[in-house]
Amino acid sequence: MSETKEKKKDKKLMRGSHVLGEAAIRAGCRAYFGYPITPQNELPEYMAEQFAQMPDAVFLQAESELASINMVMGASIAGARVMTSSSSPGISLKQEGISYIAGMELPAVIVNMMRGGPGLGNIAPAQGDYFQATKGGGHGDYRLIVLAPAYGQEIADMTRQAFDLADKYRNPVMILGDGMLGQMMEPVVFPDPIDPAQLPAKPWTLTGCKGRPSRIIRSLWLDVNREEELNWRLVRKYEAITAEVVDQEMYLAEDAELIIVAYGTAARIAKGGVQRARAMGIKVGLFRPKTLWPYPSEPLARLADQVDEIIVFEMSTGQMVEDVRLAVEGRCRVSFYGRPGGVVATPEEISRVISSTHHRAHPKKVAGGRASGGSRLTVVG
Amino acid sequence: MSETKEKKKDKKLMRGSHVLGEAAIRAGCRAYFGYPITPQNELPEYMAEQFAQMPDAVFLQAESELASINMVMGASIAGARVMTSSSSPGISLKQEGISYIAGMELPAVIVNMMRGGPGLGNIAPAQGDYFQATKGGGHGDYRLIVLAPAYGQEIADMTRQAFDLADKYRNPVMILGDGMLGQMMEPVVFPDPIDPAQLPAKPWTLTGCKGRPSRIIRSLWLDVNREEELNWRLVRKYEAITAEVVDQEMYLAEDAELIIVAYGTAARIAKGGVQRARAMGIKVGLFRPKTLWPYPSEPLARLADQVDEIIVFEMSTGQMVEDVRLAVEGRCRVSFYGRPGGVVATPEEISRVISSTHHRAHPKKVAGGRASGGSRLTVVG
Amino acid sequence: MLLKSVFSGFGGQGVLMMGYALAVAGMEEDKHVTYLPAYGAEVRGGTANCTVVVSDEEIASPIASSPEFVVAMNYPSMAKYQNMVKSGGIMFLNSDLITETLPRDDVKVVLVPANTLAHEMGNDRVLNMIMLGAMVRVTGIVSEESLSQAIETVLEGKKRSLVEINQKALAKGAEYIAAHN
Amino acid sequence: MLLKSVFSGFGGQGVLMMGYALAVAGMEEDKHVTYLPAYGAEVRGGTANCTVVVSDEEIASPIASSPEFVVAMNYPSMAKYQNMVKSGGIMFLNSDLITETLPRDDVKVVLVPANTLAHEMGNDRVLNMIMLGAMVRVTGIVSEESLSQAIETVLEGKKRSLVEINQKALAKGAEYIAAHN
Amino acid sequence: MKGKIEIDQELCKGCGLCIQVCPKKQIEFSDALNKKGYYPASFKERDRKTTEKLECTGCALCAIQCPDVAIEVYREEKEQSTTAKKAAPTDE
Amino acid sequence: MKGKIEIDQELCKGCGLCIQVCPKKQIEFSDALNKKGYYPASFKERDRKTTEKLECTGCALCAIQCPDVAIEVYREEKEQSTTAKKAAPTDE
Amino acid sequence: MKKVFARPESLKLTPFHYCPGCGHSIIHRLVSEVIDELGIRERTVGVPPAGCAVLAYNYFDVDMAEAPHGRAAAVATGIKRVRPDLVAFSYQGDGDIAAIGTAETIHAANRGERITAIFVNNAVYGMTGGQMAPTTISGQVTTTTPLGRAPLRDGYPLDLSEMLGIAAGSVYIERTSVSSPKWINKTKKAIRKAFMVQLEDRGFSLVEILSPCPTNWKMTPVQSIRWVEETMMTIFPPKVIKDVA
Amino acid sequence: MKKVFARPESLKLTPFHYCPGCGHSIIHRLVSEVIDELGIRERTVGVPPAGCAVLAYNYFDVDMAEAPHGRAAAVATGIKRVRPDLVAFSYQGDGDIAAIGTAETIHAANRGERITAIFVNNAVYGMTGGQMAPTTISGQVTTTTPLGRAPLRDGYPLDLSEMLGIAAGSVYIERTSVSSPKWINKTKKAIRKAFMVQLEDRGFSLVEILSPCPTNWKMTPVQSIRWVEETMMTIFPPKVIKDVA
Ligand SMILES: Cc1ncc(C[n+]2csc(CCOP(=O)(O)OP(=O)(O)O)c2C)c(N)n1
Ligand SMILES: Cc1ncc(C[n+]2csc(CCOP(=O)(O)OP(=O)(O)O)c2C)c(N)n1
Ligand code: SF4
Ligand code: SF4
Ligand code: SF4
Ligand code: SF4
Repeated sequence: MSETKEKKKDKKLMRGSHVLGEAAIRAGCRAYFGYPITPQNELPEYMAEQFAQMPDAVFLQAESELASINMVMGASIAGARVMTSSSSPGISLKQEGISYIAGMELPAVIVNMMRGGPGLGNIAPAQGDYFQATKGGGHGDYRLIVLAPAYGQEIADMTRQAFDLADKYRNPVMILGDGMLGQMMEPVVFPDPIDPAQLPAKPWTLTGCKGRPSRIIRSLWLDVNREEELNWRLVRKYEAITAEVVDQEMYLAEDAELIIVAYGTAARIAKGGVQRARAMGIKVGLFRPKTLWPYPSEPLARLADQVDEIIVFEMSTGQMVEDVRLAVEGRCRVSFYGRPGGVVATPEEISRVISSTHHRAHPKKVAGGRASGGSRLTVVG
Repeated sequence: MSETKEKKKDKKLMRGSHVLGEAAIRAGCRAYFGYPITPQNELPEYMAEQFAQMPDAVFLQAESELASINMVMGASIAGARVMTSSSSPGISLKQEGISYIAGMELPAVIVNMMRGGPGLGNIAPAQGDYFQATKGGGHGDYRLIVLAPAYGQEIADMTRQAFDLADKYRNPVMILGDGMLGQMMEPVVFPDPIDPAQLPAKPWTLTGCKGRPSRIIRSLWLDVNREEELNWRLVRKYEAITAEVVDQEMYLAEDAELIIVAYGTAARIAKGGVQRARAMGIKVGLFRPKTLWPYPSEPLARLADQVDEIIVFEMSTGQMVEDVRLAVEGRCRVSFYGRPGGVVATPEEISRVISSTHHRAHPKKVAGGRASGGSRLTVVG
Repeated sequence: MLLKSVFSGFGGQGVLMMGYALAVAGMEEDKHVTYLPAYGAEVRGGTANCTVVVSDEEIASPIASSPEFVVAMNYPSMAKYQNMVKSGGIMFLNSDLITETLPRDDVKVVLVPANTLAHEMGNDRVLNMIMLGAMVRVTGIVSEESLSQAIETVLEGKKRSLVEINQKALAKGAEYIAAHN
Repeated sequence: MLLKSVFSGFGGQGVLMMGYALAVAGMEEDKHVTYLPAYGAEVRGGTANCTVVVSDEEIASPIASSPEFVVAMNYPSMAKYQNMVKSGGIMFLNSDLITETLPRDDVKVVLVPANTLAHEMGNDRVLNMIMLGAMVRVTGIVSEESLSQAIETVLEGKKRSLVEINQKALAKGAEYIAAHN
Repeated sequence: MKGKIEIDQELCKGCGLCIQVCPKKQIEFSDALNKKGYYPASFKERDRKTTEKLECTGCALCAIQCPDVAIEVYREEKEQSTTAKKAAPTDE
Repeated sequence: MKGKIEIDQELCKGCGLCIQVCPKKQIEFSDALNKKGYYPASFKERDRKTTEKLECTGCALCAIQCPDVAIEVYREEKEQSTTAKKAAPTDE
Repeated sequence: MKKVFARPESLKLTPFHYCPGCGHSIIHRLVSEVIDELGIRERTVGVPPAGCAVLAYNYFDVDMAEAPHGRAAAVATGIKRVRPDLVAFSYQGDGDIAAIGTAETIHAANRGERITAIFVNNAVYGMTGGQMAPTTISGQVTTTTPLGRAPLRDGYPLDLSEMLGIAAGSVYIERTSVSSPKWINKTKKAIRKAFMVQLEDRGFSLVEILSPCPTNWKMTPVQSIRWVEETMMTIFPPKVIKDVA
Repeated sequence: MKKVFARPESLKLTPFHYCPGCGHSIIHRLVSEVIDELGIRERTVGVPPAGCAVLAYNYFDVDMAEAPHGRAAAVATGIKRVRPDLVAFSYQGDGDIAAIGTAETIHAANRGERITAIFVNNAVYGMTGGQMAPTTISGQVTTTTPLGRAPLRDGYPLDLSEMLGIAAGSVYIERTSVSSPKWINKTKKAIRKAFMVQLEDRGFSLVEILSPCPTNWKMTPVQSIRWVEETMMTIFPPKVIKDVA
């Protein structure tokens, strides 16, 4: 994130939602369909404002999340770089459509600015939709590529990446953030804009059968063998994605005896906690998955051999911790600290968790003590 | 399942969907809201037929799955034992409502007769919705109790149990089956019917505030601390459920050197495979989770210490296998065999998988060889 | 003993009722039974078929990947199942609609002119019960009494005369076997 | 150096602009900055606040659990943050609306009669910039030139006169400090 | 005979709608099942009893009604009907 | 004065609708902020300039319009108005 | 002097969270007055929406069940079907009832569900900060129609009540306003009538109420009630849309 | 003799999977004929539904994109918005368009999307085996109304086209039938007009077509076309519901 003097001029202080919108436009996105929901309204509002000036761009506020995800399907079918965004309850409503889009192998970018839940919940930052995003909240075997930015600049970079990956793999990509990332302003430098007309042609789109046989984009496979074939083809694609796309940040991990794993907003707080703990002389590092699916299991497994314990910190009651345990598979102890429901933990709090973990003798099992405010630290593996 | 001569009279040859409907009615269910989708239409049709004769019972074919899950919410709020059913795409559409129902702590029974997916897919038996059911396809941290019957009689028994558990824990319960279980007829003996009027009163329902202060059933918790409190309360409830409800069948497991894990339809096929493999002298047993959430991790972990390898067989590309790996945590090798997309494997096929697993030397890693038809056996842990 | 039978034909030939009646008869003999119809694709058309397993012990899989017995009421059904029947098994063919010969010699074939026999009885629709009567006479999966009894359950609430004609059709099929095999 | 400031007040008192201007000034000095508004609950009403972090190094957490500086434009804001300010920190209070005294002695208090000063300038709405000018004069988080410069960015596209009155308000706040502290 | 029709025996599903709408009563069911198991319709050029030649006008009502597009219609070329579509009659 | 009103200063949000609808122009904004930060409405018994007593009729139009149910209305008991609700005027 | 106007019993003392000049709280009061007058407080269940009125359960002193955004008609249907002795009303904004909830509303009406819908039309999405609503009028500026609603791009304002009038099971549909004491009194009468339709077990009833949202219209409260009468009413004329005798 | 009636070019040779006497395939042919006649085969994209016509993509020789059940209007909107040069039509059953898809259809119409909807009303859910549809008429027996549709319990038949007539962005809405050659010819004209409305960039157009489902009505094909004319038409009278000049 070091900038040359030249780039300084381009540095803009923008809120995360606007960064995402601007980056999408620069990635050649010319179609947005969505439905309002806090805390992500600044994104559609940005798209509305920008697209109002761009005659060929489509901004449409749909009548619902359901309608919007299906409009995304249509726009993708017709070849557009297209995006929708929502927050937790609205993303739940999109699950059927997401399953279709994934099964039909259509590129699309879906933004989820998570909020406290379940149900209506609240609009504070939370991470309770991890399972939904990474395991597939819709029906059937499919996967989204899930990117988890933690910084304004990363929002810009990952948004570009999201559109590229979606097209490359013909797969929906989810950008998973929360209201804090969406509202927060940080200085950002944008990549140069892409002219959508210069993007590689997509030979599978439906644009009328002029000069070629008519095409079908379908989702029904009554013949179970063809459906199975599709499923295994998707698996092979997902394996390729896993090999190529996995990404993570490691911070002070080299000499760490203890690692804290966190993503997105939680990772920023955890980083603050790590800095404080380091100041106290504790050899702790941060492992921050930047891709939640595919999950950076291998680098994490390697770390597991090096450290005594991994603390997973999530703004939920514990979801990603399962992927950590799957990666670690007993190689070291895994404990969990969670603040669900929209509570934003402080770096001080995390440093306390780190130091208490570090200083305790290593008993086989620690009862799930509930810290004040209902947070909890449990040893889960 | 041994019956006395008396009970023989009560034995009925019924298709699984009708068994489920009849058992629901005998459990005191007097309200059903749903929307047609194959392969579960026989269930609403049974409810429509039966309730047509019962003046106080409510059958309503809603305009959509969305409407029906929200009608279920309303009926539960007003105190009814209530059920809805659907199949994969329809269940995806219910995810928002399910998250609300779980967060509002309302009892309800939700049936998912899974079909091949993703997308529209087909109507053949499949198990691609395991993650959705067990990890929460909706937003936020919540859990459904998920029951997976494999026999007609078990459909009857588990349906009764589903209503009881829902009321006891004020939590939605999902019965997870597929079209084969729904369509297949087997002899069934029903438990005696419950008179809904005799069910314990629910002191939290909304029935007008006569003689008491008015009540609120809400889902919004703007105060993040109260939302967090709710989340931890749910966690504690889930822990209690885990302690009390976990259930599994073990078949020929005592002396087994190899275990195959499967649920529902897949488990029946696997049982046939185990029988064939035993006939060939292979010491293989079946572990069949009857509750998918809570997952019977502890009994499985104990088995893992006894065996060389666990084969997970799913009619998907591999979902439950994660819960198996989480339970086993490296104690033994875990391999996976999947037939997604609605393909129904044969017992012969499974016995071949068992014997090839048994006879191979135990190399560290076996490449994911794809058997004919795209099925695959991979060592995943 | 665990016996798997598949019944297959055009929609309208009553193949589902065949399987259902057999399963009811098995149940009434206190055997373990499963009946599994191949539920229609979510689209229209196609043939109907079902699988019945009758066993002395708990039935693991209701799927008949290699059934002992196959009843084919038309040629597409024969074509579909001819390679699946277990070696040593039996294939029952409706010889009124099937003129082709079975390209296997490890499977016994029983030919029943079900349409003709039904027509003789003055009720074209009972061809299924004629076939079933023949099939049970040959295989002995259940007793003929249980089967006849099962018709009462299967047609519960229907007219007495309907029950009787179906029971007669079962007998007719059985007699046909006695006379021709 | 990593400094966290919280700005808080009624909606309409311009507290978000205060934070934004400070963040822009920080950015223009090539510092690392984050600006985090407490985005309104999904319901109406309530107070507004925001957090600005200015630092020489990458900023981990944009949350200010114990800010060095708090600007409170009304009493509820003071009440909310009085226990959170870091020991040794400074609390800036709008003395026109806050008459209460701070129940801590490890925190410095700077009183600014922002409403009165704004009224003197003939523009009631610039009370926020007066307060900000005072705050930056005391804390030196950014230079006053950068801050004045930042107003141009913040009010880009707005009328020149508006920019000027806001810049004057900054100066007025700074002068008030010079005169009274 | 001013017209005639050809019924594709394998496309036909024996629904009988053509028989119903033919103003000349010139279509009947055939006796033989087709491969799908239906008794298809067939064009009768002569009356069964009188063996008189019937008078198909090529009005195409049967083809218009046929759900399975199993019928092709031919007509003597008198009128100016250059495309098949234009020839399809309308009642208004 | 046939009527009078009481405005709850803390419930009032200073929207000014009561001021707008009062036919007697007998409500005004007060100068002091309330705890929520609004300038609430207050009932003026006398005209500021003339200091004449104003003639509130207790018509309750202000209360009917008030979004925050901040106004209670009192009226001289002449008519037969047993419940508060019956007394609320309708224009038809 | 005698108190002739006071807070109704069914309205709790809790101060409203609504913005100054908001119509929601007027409507809350009217519904409460009607519940009081009909004597049904102890058998009423209200179903508030997601929308600015999401906290309505804090104000109504009757049993209240929160519905997901747009699904109030379905939730109320569930309640009423299993407990026909209760009185069920939904309280919904225009986005809630006429955008995301379109299907649920139309089908509940068409089935003739014995429920009463209070439909607050403020031509904008209030809670989420002023986006276009289905009822936003052409040319109106919102945060998602920064240059004003352009029907060619954004669609036309939707007249849901008119459509509901066609629904076979709807019995009484009226559009009113809270822009003046006169209209407020009319609205109360309409609400009363709508509840009566339910009490008489006749079918679906709905009152659409034009209601100011000064905050998102960026007007003063006084300007906003004027805008209701001078502009909104030309697009959404108050009238009895359906009244089956 | 000259061939005066043959399969249109836009209809593939694939035999239909529909039941004997089903109206779907007649309608497929008509749509194909219109596409041929308008010369738009190479720039048309069809959006088939979930429903008996789910395999429509096997028949139409134009680009076809399958929509989730009920969402064809939204999918078609997505296509048309990003490629206004294409011709987009949806093909939907009554359950698809008037139950689960109610909101999407109404809002697409109200926005005046430049798409054409072919709405096949067969008064029943065909594909799923004969459950009640929104258009099932009162008293009609279906698998979920075993004693006949009872409006008090099951709701009334829904007249979606009438509601769409109210939508500000709809330009042309007509209800026809395929119950006789005369009606089939009228239907073709209506379909042609509906496509023309789109080609002229005027707004949303829809043709509702009463269509027999002998299988689920448990009738012979001949009985079923009679039932369309004698019974269905009394509830759903064929007519031009809206035609903006
Ligand atoms: C599924 C879902 N989508 C979106 C939202 C966000 N949301 C809450 S209220 C609302 C609409 C508010 O507008 P309206 O219904 O007109 O009510 P008002 O606030 O104007 O009274 C929206 C979009 C939500 N809570 N749930
Ligand atoms: C989300 C979802 N719900 C339900 C279904 C099952 N389903 C498929 S088609 C259909 C309705 C069929 O009726 P209709 O739309 O009237 O068309 P028809 O088959 O009668 O032509 C239903 C309920 C589905 N595929 N997806
Ligand atoms: S209308 Fe067509 S399908 Fe029906 S009988 Fe005549 S030719 Fe055959
Ligand atoms: S109408 Fe009510 S809230 Fe508004 S100013 Fe008057 S008393 Fe205050
Ligand atoms: S935003 Fe509008 S609708 Fe919401 S409370 Fe404020 S004035 Fe009322
Ligand atoms: S079920 Fe009905 S609509 Fe479907 S193909 Fe058969 S006749 Fe046609």
